[in-house]
Amino acid sequence: MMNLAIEVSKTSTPESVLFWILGPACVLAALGMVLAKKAVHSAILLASVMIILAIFYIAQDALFLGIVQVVVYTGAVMMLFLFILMLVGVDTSDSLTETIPFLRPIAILSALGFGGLLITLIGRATLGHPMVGLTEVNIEGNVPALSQLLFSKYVWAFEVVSALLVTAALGAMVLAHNHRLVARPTQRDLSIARFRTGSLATAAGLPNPGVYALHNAVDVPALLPDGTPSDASISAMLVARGDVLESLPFQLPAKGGDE
Amino acid sequence: MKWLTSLMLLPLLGAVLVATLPKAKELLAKQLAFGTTLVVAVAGIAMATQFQRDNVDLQFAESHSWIPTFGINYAVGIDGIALVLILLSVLLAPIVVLAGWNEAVGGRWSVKGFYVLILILETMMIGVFAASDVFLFYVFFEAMLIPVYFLIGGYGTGARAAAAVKFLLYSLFGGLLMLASIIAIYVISGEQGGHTFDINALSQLRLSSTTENLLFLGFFIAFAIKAPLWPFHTWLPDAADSATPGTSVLLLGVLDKVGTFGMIRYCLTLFPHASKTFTPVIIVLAVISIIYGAFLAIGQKDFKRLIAFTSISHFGFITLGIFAMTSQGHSGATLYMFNHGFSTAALFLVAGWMASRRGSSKIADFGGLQRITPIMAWAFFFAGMSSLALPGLSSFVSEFLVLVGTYTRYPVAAVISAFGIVLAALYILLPIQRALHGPTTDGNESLTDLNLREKIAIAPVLAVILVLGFYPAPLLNVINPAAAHSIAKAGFSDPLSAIDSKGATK
Amino acid sequence: MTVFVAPSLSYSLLAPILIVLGGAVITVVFEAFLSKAIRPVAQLSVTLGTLVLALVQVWRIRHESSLTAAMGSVAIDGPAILLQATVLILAVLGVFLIADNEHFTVVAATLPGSEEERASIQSGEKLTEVYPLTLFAVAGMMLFPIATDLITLFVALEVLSLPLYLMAGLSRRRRLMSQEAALKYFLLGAFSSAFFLFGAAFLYGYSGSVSLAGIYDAISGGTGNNVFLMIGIVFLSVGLLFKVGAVPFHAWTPDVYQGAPTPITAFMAAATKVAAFGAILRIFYTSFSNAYWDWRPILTVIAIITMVFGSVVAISQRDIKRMLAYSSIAHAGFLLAGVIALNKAGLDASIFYLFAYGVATLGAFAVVTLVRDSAGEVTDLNRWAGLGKRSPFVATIFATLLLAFAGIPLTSGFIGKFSIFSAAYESGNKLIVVVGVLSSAIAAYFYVRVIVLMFFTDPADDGTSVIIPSILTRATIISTFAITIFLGVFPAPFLNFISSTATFIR
Amino acid sequence: MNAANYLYVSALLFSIGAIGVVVRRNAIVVFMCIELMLNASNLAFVTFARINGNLDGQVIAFFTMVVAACEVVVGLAIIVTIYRSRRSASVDDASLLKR
Amino acid sequence: MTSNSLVYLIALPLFGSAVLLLAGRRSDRWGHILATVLSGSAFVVGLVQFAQMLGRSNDQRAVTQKLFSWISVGTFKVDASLMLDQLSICFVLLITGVGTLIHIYSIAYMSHDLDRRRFFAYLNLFIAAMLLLVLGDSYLNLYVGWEGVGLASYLLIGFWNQKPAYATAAKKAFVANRVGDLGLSLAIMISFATMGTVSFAGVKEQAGHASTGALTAIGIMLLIAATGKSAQFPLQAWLGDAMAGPTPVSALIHAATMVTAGVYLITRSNFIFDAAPTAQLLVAIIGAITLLFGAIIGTAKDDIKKALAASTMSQIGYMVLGAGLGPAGYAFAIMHLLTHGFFKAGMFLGAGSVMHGMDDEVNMRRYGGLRKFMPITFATFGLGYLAIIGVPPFAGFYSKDKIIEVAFNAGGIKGITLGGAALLGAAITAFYMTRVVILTFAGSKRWDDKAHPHESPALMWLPMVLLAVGSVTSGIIFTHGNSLQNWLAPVVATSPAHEGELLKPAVVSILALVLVLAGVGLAIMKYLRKPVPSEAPTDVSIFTRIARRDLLQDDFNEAVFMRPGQKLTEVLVATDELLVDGAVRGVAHITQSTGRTLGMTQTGFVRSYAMWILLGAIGLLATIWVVTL
Repeated sequence: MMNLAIEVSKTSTPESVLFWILGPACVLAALGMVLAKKAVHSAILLASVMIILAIFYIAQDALFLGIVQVVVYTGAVMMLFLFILMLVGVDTSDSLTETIPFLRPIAILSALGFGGLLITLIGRATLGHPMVGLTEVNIEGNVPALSQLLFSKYVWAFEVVSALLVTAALGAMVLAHNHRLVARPTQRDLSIARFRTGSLATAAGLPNPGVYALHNAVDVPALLPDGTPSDASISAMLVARGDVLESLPFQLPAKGGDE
Repeated sequence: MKWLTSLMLLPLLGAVLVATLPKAKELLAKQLAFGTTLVVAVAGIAMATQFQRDNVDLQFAESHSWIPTFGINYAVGIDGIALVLILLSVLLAPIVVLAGWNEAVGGRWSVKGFYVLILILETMMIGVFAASDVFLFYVFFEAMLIPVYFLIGGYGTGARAAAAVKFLLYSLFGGLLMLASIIAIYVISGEQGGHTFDINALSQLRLSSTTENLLFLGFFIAFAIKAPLWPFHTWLPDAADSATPGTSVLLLGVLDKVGTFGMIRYCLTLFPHASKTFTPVIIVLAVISIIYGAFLAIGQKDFKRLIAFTSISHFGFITLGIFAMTSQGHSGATLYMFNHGFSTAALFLVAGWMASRRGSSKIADFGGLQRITPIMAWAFFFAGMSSLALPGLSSFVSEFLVLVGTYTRYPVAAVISAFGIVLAALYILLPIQRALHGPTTDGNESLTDLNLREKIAIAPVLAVILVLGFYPAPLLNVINPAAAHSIAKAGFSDPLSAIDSKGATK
Repeated sequence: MTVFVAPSLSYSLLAPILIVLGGAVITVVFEAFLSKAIRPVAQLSVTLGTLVLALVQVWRIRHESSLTAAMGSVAIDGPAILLQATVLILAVLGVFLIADNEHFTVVAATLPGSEEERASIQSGEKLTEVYPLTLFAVAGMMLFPIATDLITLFVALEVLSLPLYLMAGLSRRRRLMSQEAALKYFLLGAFSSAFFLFGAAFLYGYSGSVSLAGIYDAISGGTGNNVFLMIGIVFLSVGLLFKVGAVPFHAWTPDVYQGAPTPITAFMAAATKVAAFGAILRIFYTSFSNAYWDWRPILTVIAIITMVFGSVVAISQRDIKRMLAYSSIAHAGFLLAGVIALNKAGLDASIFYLFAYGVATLGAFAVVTLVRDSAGEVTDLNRWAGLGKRSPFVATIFATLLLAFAGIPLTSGFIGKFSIFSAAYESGNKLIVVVGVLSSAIAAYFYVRVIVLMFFTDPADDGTSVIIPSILTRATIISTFAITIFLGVFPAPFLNFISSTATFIR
Repeated sequence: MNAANYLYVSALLFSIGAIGVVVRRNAIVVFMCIELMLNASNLAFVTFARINGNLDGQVIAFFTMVVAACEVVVGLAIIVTIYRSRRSASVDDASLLKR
Repeated sequence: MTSNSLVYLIALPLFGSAVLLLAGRRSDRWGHILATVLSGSAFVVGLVQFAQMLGRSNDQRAVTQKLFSWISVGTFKVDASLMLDQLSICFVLLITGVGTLIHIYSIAYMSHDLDRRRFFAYLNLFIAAMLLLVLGDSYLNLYVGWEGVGLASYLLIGFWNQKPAYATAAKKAFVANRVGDLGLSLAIMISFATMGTVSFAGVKEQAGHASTGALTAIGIMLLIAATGKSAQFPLQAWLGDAMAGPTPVSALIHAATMVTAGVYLITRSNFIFDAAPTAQLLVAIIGAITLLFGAIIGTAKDDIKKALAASTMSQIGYMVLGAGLGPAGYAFAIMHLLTHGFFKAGMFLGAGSVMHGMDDEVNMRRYGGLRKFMPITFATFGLGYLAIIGVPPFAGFYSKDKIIEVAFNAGGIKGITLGGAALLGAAITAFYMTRVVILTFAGSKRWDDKAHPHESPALMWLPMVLLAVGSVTSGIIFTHGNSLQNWLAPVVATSPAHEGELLKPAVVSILALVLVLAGVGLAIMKYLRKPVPSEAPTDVSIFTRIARRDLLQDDFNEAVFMRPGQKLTEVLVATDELLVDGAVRGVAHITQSTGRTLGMTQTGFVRSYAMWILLGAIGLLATIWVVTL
């Protein structure tokens, strides 16, 4: 199957070494990205794939692209991904059970089929001409040559891309920007409200949860001076969730009660 | 004078006028609609007087470019066959309006809506018979489904929505098959010297036999559904059952004729060889229709469905006559179309009056009407006799011509079909016996006889049936040249009688 | 050192797009600086003004066709003019609908069902960002069908898609669904554009050029085998077929059509199809034409599957928007027949069809926006029962548009269907014609079903009503109706114009 | 070694990305998989540019990056919106629209 | 020869019918008079024609009148045209003559019926149609009259159709007739297809050139037509039920005229049958079967009208037998037809008179000894009785014995069988007719006291008397110098002499008389010497029971045609619903459920949508993979 039909001349040996080291790594990283349970891992692995690709670009006389790949893709885009991941929850991970019937077996078969078909097809391809290489066009350097193209032949597309950028900005604004119609209450407002409406006993704040030698957490009620646990010291949410621990095991034994 | 266009525009004009009336002026809408149809009828007769009966070319021809990109023209022109059918349409329309004076009242929509639809339908009925451009024909063929659809669904009774849908979809299905054929023939015409839809030009095309057969089927199935021929008939009883009597008259009396008319005008003219090839199959279907329709009619418990099935049987005769490819068969079939229009109109109108008085169209709900409502009973009896082709009434002439014409070429088919004569006696006499004879049954004692309006509506129908029974010449004279011409174009000639052919071989 | 030569862009030819982009930028600026009170009116007027101006410019350059502009990145030929004009007209009509802010959320960032959301709605403010987004999308749609290199194509694809992804999620009612629609549309859209890009890569690999002309040359004089070409065509097609909703790349269509705010659905359904099919036509007619032996069978199969699938699945839909979505899938199949035809007639027919279909679609969705209850639009078909009784005028228009979809004569849909199938037949692709007419028959069923619901079913007392449309919406509805009928009855001038104009330059 | 090997890598990455879209449920990961597919395309472009000896491939790859960046912005905005409404970034949870 | 007045024969009664029907109740008072006058005028026109005909030489006697071209398509040309020849004139006179008498009779008979006007309208309609039947110059014209009389018969049988049984009887008659009509229409088709013409003259001319096969086919079809109209085996079942109509109708239509149309048809078509021996033989066989069949049924009937109807069937059997014997028999068939017209019409009117006097009682077991109360009726009925059983010199003796004689002379087994059957029939006829007379007029009274038998008014007995005169004299007149035979000779070929006679005429006569006497004697033994129970005894032999059930003809029809027909109808209705329409609905249903199933792919999960796209791409890739292999 490796009998390549494309009549391209051999690349240099160093590149070959580079390829055979980074190529498999790249594929493995990509696989890892898909298989990683945690989204963050996927993001990291994707970033590494991108960096490897950047190296490949540079290796293939696309210096500018290699840099852009690192700066734009790995730098900006992946950071954006990570931001959002953090917003959504870094820990989020997929459950492993497949909910859609038959999807998994079909997907695996498809993966094999798709990749297999694609690779065997590429294997059959011929171009009718040898690899030309970029030495000639890059003679004045990759960046000038690219810029020549970018600002003459493809300048229209270049201009239109700006529309895309505006759209993206606008889109982010529309969807994410929440201009408040009702002013958010300030701390002052809240404080006044507390004093006006609540009891003065709690106006200054509720007691903190317990602090113990063996356990120091929000889920254990503090003890009142009389030794009873204070329910007010615990978030109502935790109570509702049933995550509250008993304070009792953490209490000191009662004085004089030991004999 | 542009007779045909004027004839088509008149009802359209009437429709516009009726549409502009205020909703409350129901009576005026009726009167206006009746007046319009009457004017159209008169105009139609006037046109018929100008018709040169021995001229086999399309007469009153007009042609205006419509969609030049596709070589489509607004082209109309009629031969004797089309003339007869246009006459049928324009004569039945005022009768339907008058007979169904109060039909529209219980409908979902306003009374004027009913008449607007009827008038639009009349325009399309004239157009579909007048068109000499295949595309124009198709446009009318399909577009006329819409007013009928709304007439059934909006003003009918019972399971009207379902019936309307069934009617529309069934017809559309056929129409789309025909569209495929039309497209093909259009493309082929382009390959053989320029896109055209002119019927005469298209009949000159050279088609391979496979192509011709397939294209023929596209047209034929559409027409067979429309006609309707067994086994494409099941929409008809439902539609007739649900539609108002007036709508049913137009549906069975005129619209379905488009199918059989199309067979003559399009199937035979455009695809003579394929017509020849498929004749045995079609003859078999026609014979099945005759017998099957008759048996089904015998088995019906409802007047409207019964009449619908009798029509299926009659359409079998018409198809048989067409594909017998003899001048008797053809003329008979065309005459049959006309006669069937009138006899079915009579049956349906009277059945409708009976049903509207009784509040039911079930045969079993009637009894002894002859004593209670003698005139209505007589009218029904007369119509029934016409339906069973009693000699002396118009249907006999056509039915016999069909049988004779068929016998000369397909004796077996003719013999089997002739049994339809016996079955016809059964399916007409059984309901007559049950509904008109016998003692007066409960619920029928207070039925009223036909009023003056109804008598005026039915009288001309019965008169036409009787007069044409004894003197069909006015129509036959017009039909004969056209029928002979269409057979000749299809490459057939009448078989010689056994003696003559013996003489010829000697 | 090569000297940089300043590119000449032929701005006048690009002016329509530039005008739209300029208008978009103005609206963005307005968005930032204008007070909320006058923003809606200002944005609307700028948007409409921009579109009209662009339309005028398109009209002005119509005689300068057969030119390229922007260094050969775009072609200004007949189809380009026609398609751009079509997009603009549809956009104007679409903006009329979008102007009804009732459909859009006020602040997209508020949580559905939250206090904030309610407050924002009560504030009476209006979301005006849709205008710039619409204009950007329009610019993309205008560019997509005229782009002649893969880069411009890809960029245009994204320019038209991104705003649509966003707008799909802006519904005021049923926001979860709307956001879901946006997500699905976006994910699948991005997925398919990856395919598009991958295909572009292989086409580039095959030909060494990203311009359509270069690919054409490579195909014509290729030396190697065509594996890369075929991979390229296949993957590029996935991306393109996704946009038009061809099976099996259709799955987004119903969900997005249903979830998106109805005016957006209307605009998207009508205009995207024009843009995407415009591009498909250009690519397949100019670039891949010599490789037709490779792609035609594939596209034929897809077209057939698409027609049948769309028609068959639409039957079981209970939601009007979903039903229209499946109907659009079926129509995509019909349009593919025009692509496969690969002849002048096919091109003309496709352009006509796109215009006719786009107009009718806009009108249909416009009517959908009118049917509401207290919670907003009512899209459950069962609740459309009796609409004809409540609002005969609107129901009649909707019925007419549905009949146009079904391809009933005297509507634009019929002319479109006829022309596209005849072109397909002319190219020798008979199978697709037969399947096409058969699936039309199936499709007729669900259109007719809606008509039955509206006209023949009694209204339930469930608060559904037809609101009185705003002037703009009314303008859309009436003009779409008028165009649909006009193109059905007098298509000749329009067809002439198309056929005299529409020729691709390569 | 052969320059075409890069194409195999590209094809593999593309396939992996495509499958990732299908099997992953987290919308962000799904989106990352799409990015992987775009990257794969870019690799193909760059490789083909080298094989064909012109820079058009690199230009389009460049455009891809720009476009992808815009797409990411829009896409993530949509995902965030969804997440805020539903407190979930799973694409499976967004399945109100069906049949 | 042409004549302009033939059309009046038809037009006069037709006009009467139209006036009476259209004028409705307005004509109640004078309608019956008008109808009678018009019928009488038609008789006068007939007489004038007859007189003119007598004045011309034998081969100039036929006259024609072309009215207009009726149907003309291609070579199928049929004129509405009338022809009066020696054969038709017999019928014209019979129809109009007897018809007028019956009109007169009916004025009184129907005087209490509210719808008398309608009855007369139908009678006039019948006269017109029957005249058209015999005057038409082509088979198709004949066909119009043929079905016209069927219609009139239907209307008259169902005159009192408020009684369901009567309505059923009317329908039954129409349907049975239609079966026969089917034969006639097929005959016309065949003759057009083989000879290119349907006029009598044309067919007669061409018959010589046509193949025997075609002619046999035509002949058989005509025979079927005749069996339907003339109540011959196997289409005889309707006649008994047709007695539901008012008695004058039975006399006119179901005894004297319409039912004999079959005989007319066969005689008229002599040129076909003469050239198609098989068909001719079949005619004779059918006639023989029917004459026995009717006679046997006649022995078992207690209903006076049904007994007479069975007798009619039997007598027409004789006529058909005669007509089936070819040239030798035609004239005698016609002769028997005419004499039978007199005596049977007379007897029917007599029966009507009896019913009139007995409150419409028809069961002879409830009569008895009526001769004292109705002397005129008894006398006329008695003369008719003597005529029918063939007592010389009454009419039946001449006509019937001739047929028996000719039958014997047909030669060989055929002759013996047919002749034997005819002879046997004569004996049975004597038996059952004697039975009728005895049960009705002789013996002791068996009616209850409510009935007050009385003689009928003059309007009723006058026609009976006139018919009785005919019964007595017509036989002598027709046979005197072979007058009828000679008269008809130009129309029907008559066989020259009795060659190869099997039995001498005298032998036949004596044999017949002996058998008749035996029959009479047996009847006297059985019904006069023993008391007749007023209820029909039930402990009778199986043969009697079968005879009472009309030899199971209805049971046969019911089992063979009606039940299977009904079953078939039911099956077809179900088929239409389930299979034909079911297929349509099935397609719709399958499409719908396919749509629903395919719609399931829309799971709502975006990943599955992506899967579709991916699978699509894979599909496309696989395609090119295969293509580029």
